[in-house]
Amino acid sequence: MSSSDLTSERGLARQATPKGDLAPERDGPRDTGLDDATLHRWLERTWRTKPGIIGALSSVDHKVVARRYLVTAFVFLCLGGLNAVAMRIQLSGPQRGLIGPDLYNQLFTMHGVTMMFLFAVPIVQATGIYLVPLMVGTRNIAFPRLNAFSYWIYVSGGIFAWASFALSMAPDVGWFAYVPLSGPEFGPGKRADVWAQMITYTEVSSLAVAVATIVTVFKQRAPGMSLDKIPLYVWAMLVTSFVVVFAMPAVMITSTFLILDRLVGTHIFNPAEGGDALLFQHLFWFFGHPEVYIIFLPATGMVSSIIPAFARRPVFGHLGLVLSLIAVGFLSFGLWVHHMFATGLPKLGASFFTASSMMIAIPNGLQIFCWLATMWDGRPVIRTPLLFVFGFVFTFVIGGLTGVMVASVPLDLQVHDTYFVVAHFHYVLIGGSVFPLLGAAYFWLPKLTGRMMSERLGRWHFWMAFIGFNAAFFPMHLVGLWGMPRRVYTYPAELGWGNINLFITAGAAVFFLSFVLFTFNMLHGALRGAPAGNNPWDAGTLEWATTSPPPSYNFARIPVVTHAEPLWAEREALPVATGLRVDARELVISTVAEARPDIREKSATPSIWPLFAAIAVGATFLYSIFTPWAVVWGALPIAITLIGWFWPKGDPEDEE
Amino acid sequence: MRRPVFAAFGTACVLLLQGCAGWQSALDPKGPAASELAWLIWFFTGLCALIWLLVMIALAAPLAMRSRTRSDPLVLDPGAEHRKARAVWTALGATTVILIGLTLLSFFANRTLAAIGSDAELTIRVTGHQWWWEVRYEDAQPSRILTTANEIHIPAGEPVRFIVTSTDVIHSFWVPTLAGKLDLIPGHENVLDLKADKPGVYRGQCAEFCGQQHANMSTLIVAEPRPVFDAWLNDQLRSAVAPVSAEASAGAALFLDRACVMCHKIGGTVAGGTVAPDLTHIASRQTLAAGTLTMSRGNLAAWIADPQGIKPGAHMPVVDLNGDELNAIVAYLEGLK
Amino acid sequence: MKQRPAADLSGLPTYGVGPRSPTWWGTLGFMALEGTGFAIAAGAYLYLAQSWPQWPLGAPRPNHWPGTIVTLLLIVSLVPNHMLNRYAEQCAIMPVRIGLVVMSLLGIAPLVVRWFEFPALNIYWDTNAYGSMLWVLLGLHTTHLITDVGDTIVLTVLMFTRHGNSGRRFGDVGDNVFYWDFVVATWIPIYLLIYWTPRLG
Amino acid sequence: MKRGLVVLLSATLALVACQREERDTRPQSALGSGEQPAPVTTLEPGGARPSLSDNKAAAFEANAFHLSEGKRLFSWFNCTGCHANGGGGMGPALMDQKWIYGSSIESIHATIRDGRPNGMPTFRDKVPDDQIWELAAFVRSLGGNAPSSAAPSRNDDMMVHPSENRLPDAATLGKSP
Repeated sequence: MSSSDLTSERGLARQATPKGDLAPERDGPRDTGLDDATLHRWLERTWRTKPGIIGALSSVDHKVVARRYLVTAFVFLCLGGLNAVAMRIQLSGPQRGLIGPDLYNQLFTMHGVTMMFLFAVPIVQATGIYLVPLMVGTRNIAFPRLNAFSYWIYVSGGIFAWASFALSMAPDVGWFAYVPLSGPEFGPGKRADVWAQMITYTEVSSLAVAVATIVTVFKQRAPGMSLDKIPLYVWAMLVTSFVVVFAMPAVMITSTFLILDRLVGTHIFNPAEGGDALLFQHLFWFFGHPEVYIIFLPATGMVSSIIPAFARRPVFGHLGLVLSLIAVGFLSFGLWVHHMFATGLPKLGASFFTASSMMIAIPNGLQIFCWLATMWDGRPVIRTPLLFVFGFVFTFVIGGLTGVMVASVPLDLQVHDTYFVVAHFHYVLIGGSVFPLLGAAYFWLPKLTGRMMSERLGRWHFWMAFIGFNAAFFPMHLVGLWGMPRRVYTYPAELGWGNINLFITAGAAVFFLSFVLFTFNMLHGALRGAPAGNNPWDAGTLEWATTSPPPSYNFARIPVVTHAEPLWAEREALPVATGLRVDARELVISTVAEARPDIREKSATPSIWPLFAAIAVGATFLYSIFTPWAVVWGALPIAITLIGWFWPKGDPEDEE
Repeated sequence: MRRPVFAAFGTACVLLLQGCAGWQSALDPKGPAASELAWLIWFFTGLCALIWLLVMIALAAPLAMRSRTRSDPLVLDPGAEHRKARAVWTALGATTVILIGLTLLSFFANRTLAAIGSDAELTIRVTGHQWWWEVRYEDAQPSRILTTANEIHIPAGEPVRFIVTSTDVIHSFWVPTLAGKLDLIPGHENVLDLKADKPGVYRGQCAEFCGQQHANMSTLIVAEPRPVFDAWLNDQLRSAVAPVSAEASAGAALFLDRACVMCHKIGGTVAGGTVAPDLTHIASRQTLAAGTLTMSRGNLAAWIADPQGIKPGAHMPVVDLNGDELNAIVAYLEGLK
Repeated sequence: MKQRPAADLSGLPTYGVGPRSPTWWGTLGFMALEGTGFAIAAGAYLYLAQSWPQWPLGAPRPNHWPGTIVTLLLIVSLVPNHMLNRYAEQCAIMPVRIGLVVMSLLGIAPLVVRWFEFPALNIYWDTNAYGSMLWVLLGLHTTHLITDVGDTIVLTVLMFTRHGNSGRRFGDVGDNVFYWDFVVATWIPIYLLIYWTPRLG
Repeated sequence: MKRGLVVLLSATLALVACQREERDTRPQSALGSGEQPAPVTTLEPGGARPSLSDNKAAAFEANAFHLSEGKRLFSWFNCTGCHANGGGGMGPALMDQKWIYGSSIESIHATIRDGRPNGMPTFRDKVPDDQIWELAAFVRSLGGNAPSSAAPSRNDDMMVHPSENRLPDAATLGKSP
């Protein structure tokens, strides 16, 4: 489709005639014909985050929010990593007395909760918040205030969890908090309540981001970016967001049921009064398995972005990759029972879930094959991001194959809840998600900071991470097969697990140190690195069309997309659209399938109210640990802050 | 640069070889169910290793090739694209076939496992408690129902049916050398059949996180020839032996006088508590505190004197006893063969 | 990077209603996730119901009349709701104001009757799991009802101010109509589940 | 400003949390109690002087873990045999606000430890002191005297009365809400 088709068909020249009682539209200066400097001045004035602390707290710029998200999630990664180091030291030998069971149980629960809910999901979503609007060529994410709100909710949830850890009231029931252990009778105190409400918190934030991402992808794509031209990363975030929308409610329902049981004495999980403990597991894993794919799918999108840039060609099998993303998204809802094979479910039903769990390996396999085929075309350019992609293939394939093993009902009965499974899901989550994330950090941080990270340190970092990771987690397969269960704070010497655990601890230490190196490289790169320029890797997608770091308005003029790799196809000059207002936050709303420009919609202005709303919601959740009446008392401040949020303030953005 | 990787894997392989003979290892099967599973594990592992190797070769190939880096990213060779498509389709087809094969394989393995206990004569009910196992040998005659704890004797070479459940939180019964695990869930009764091929002692451990002392909740399966087993069962059905020495008699009196009696049962005495392990024949067991300590006079004394130091959070409280009292109680318990 | 103008968007309208507007899609997204929540809660009810042959666990049947009245009120409210939608599309301010007042009242009315629904369940939430599930389902829907009624009232007030007469606000009215449809639509299966499944067995 | 808020929040949490969440299962002196305070009551059966223990009221009264342990021991030690589930049977009801020997945790502790006339036996030797404190704390919670943030929730058993954390006062006991 040529760019002229975009406007002709639907008669864009027609005037928006006032209809009904509508006040006539006010107008303002447009960008048509403005020179670059003037345009920049206008747009900067309109889109910038206001200075000062109130300005910072009111920011709705997707890049500002995403940066906060990324930094916060990285802090939680470090905290969760420290948990892991503490656990590894305790397990480095049999009968170590460093950490008692009470603390150990809190440690591994906090490790799981932090890594899953405060690191993995937020960081993949944060990357999406930063990159998706840039990649689809728009000026801000859809519902920017909702986006700011979800950050505040997320950070307060994280602080809440870690404050309770500091007070020795952190959840000690495991990240999946099975009843009855987390239930009212066996989970005294407020520890399990902290788990339940903290989950609800962070899922509210994930859900809000997911909705904003979906709408951004559906409605805010640059003119001409029809479905077949959407970058694979954006597809991955879209599918992920759909999985979030349909999976996260399950865990919110679960945690709400749990807190109702604990707080007001409902019997949903009480087998003596008609409830069932297994219901909790069904509900939890109906969320819990898709959760893995929520973490993994964005990573595949990152891989699909990194490989073309270094293989110097568009990814092989674009359509196949999109279809396999969608297939994985769907199938991820059909295999939750493979976490419950040891619960004694009927054999035939369990076999069905073996089949469905095996089936999800097919689309995942297709992705791997397509990436390999992409790289089979000439010698790829080896840079740190690509090294991490190699590390990803190396480890993730192991994780995937052990996944096939645990999908088999009988085999799972031996390895379920042992260190084999610990090894398996760390291969999947670290290999499948953290390695791509690290590659993505080397790939995209120059866009965020405007400076390159050190390639030499990057290679050191890669090899340390790769060796440390495999040394820490590969032996866990073995010790699991030798009978070591998960979540034990110690083990007897006579079982012979001592040496291998010491080796694992050493590997974990190396892996941890690699993150220290990474942190240094990041800071060093951000402050002292070589200037990156707009497109340091000569990649093909739209985020590289703007400056590094991008201006508050992302693009001076909205790009018009004619190819799946627009920057490769339009090397001389990028086609752009004109005619938008520059005195108001205007962006282009396009049609869902073909991305024809449809509306000049206003994007919300900065507001402090999302922060207030988050405080009100957070306080309500916190209070609800103690009494159900919190919901009633909290409704008023929440309502007030929401009215403050949505009530028009007279800006052009509010009125038209 | 790559040498450390190989070093790491070399070490891992050495560790693998030395560890196969673990006491609680799924790779060291001692019964038909575990043998079937071990075979399945090895088969899956072998196949997966092969697939992984092929993928790694495919990943390394472009690096080994001498070809140059592409210049224009958008110029593609249609012939090469076509060959790639064929390769990807082939790989995808192979994946599908392999996965179907593995699904069928695990389905048939499941059927084999289900057939093991079809003719079990002995039924043992295992109830999980925080953090010990209550074991009840079912019998049609109520007087021949035996309740004991933590150590399970079974006849070797015969399938035994375990009915497992829990009265507090979820536990999981797992004896890796004999069979896969099965959860003990309050409100549910699960059935696990297992068989030990030869006499021996097999260690099992709780595999579902169950609270503070999850790590110290193990069990021993003692497989014996049928006659030895029958003798053991008859022995266990008897009441506790009366104390012989004066010290042991004093211990017996103390046992009934102090906190012990509130929770524990000793058959033939008024001690009838059911919320803690039955101690009628405690000295005949090989371990104490659900496999935490080996049975000895010293360990008995240590356990009674400071249970919260050995198993923090366990339900056994610290009882206020002086040295003589402690010795007396240990002397009594030690005699309960 | 150099740029060349390729499309002129200056003639595009500044608002759109229905699926053209991002807000509509956002509303749809929230409906999808809340609908999933309803479905999962209902699924939990059915899971427990089929796990226990003696469901509803010997509890007396709920009195369905308050629930039926709520159902009728909600169904009746759909008529003015869609009239309101038509006026919003026409951007007619007075009919929209009247429609919103009517919808606020028609939102409060079922809420009042809802107050009597809880005792009509004839069981407390802590009697047994059946009671718990009834209260949870009813509570879940009541939360949505309260939220949407609150939303409608705020929007009604807003439409009476000087901010009312703009395309965006008429779009908001349309989304409010859309969401009310969702609140009504989710109630029907829950109504059947609460009041009529116990009568089946 | 934000940091101040966080500090404030943590401080508030700390105040409510520290007493409630401790899980101490090993008495400070494993063998024998330490210094003895003055007796809390002069009512003693049989005239024998009780061996007084440390006053542990503060550590046990509002501690969620000890309260729940008390609840477990209440049924394990068959207190239900006489007091039913708190409603009373052969022994007096524990859920009303009538306390024959005083409602303080010290009095209840003394009652359990030393027994009372008319049937309440002494558990001085039978139950270790810490467990008596746990039982006493739990018994108080049956009357709605424990902070609801620390009082036990329902058990995974048949429903006999609303859980201790939801007992408002004696008037509504035995009935739901």
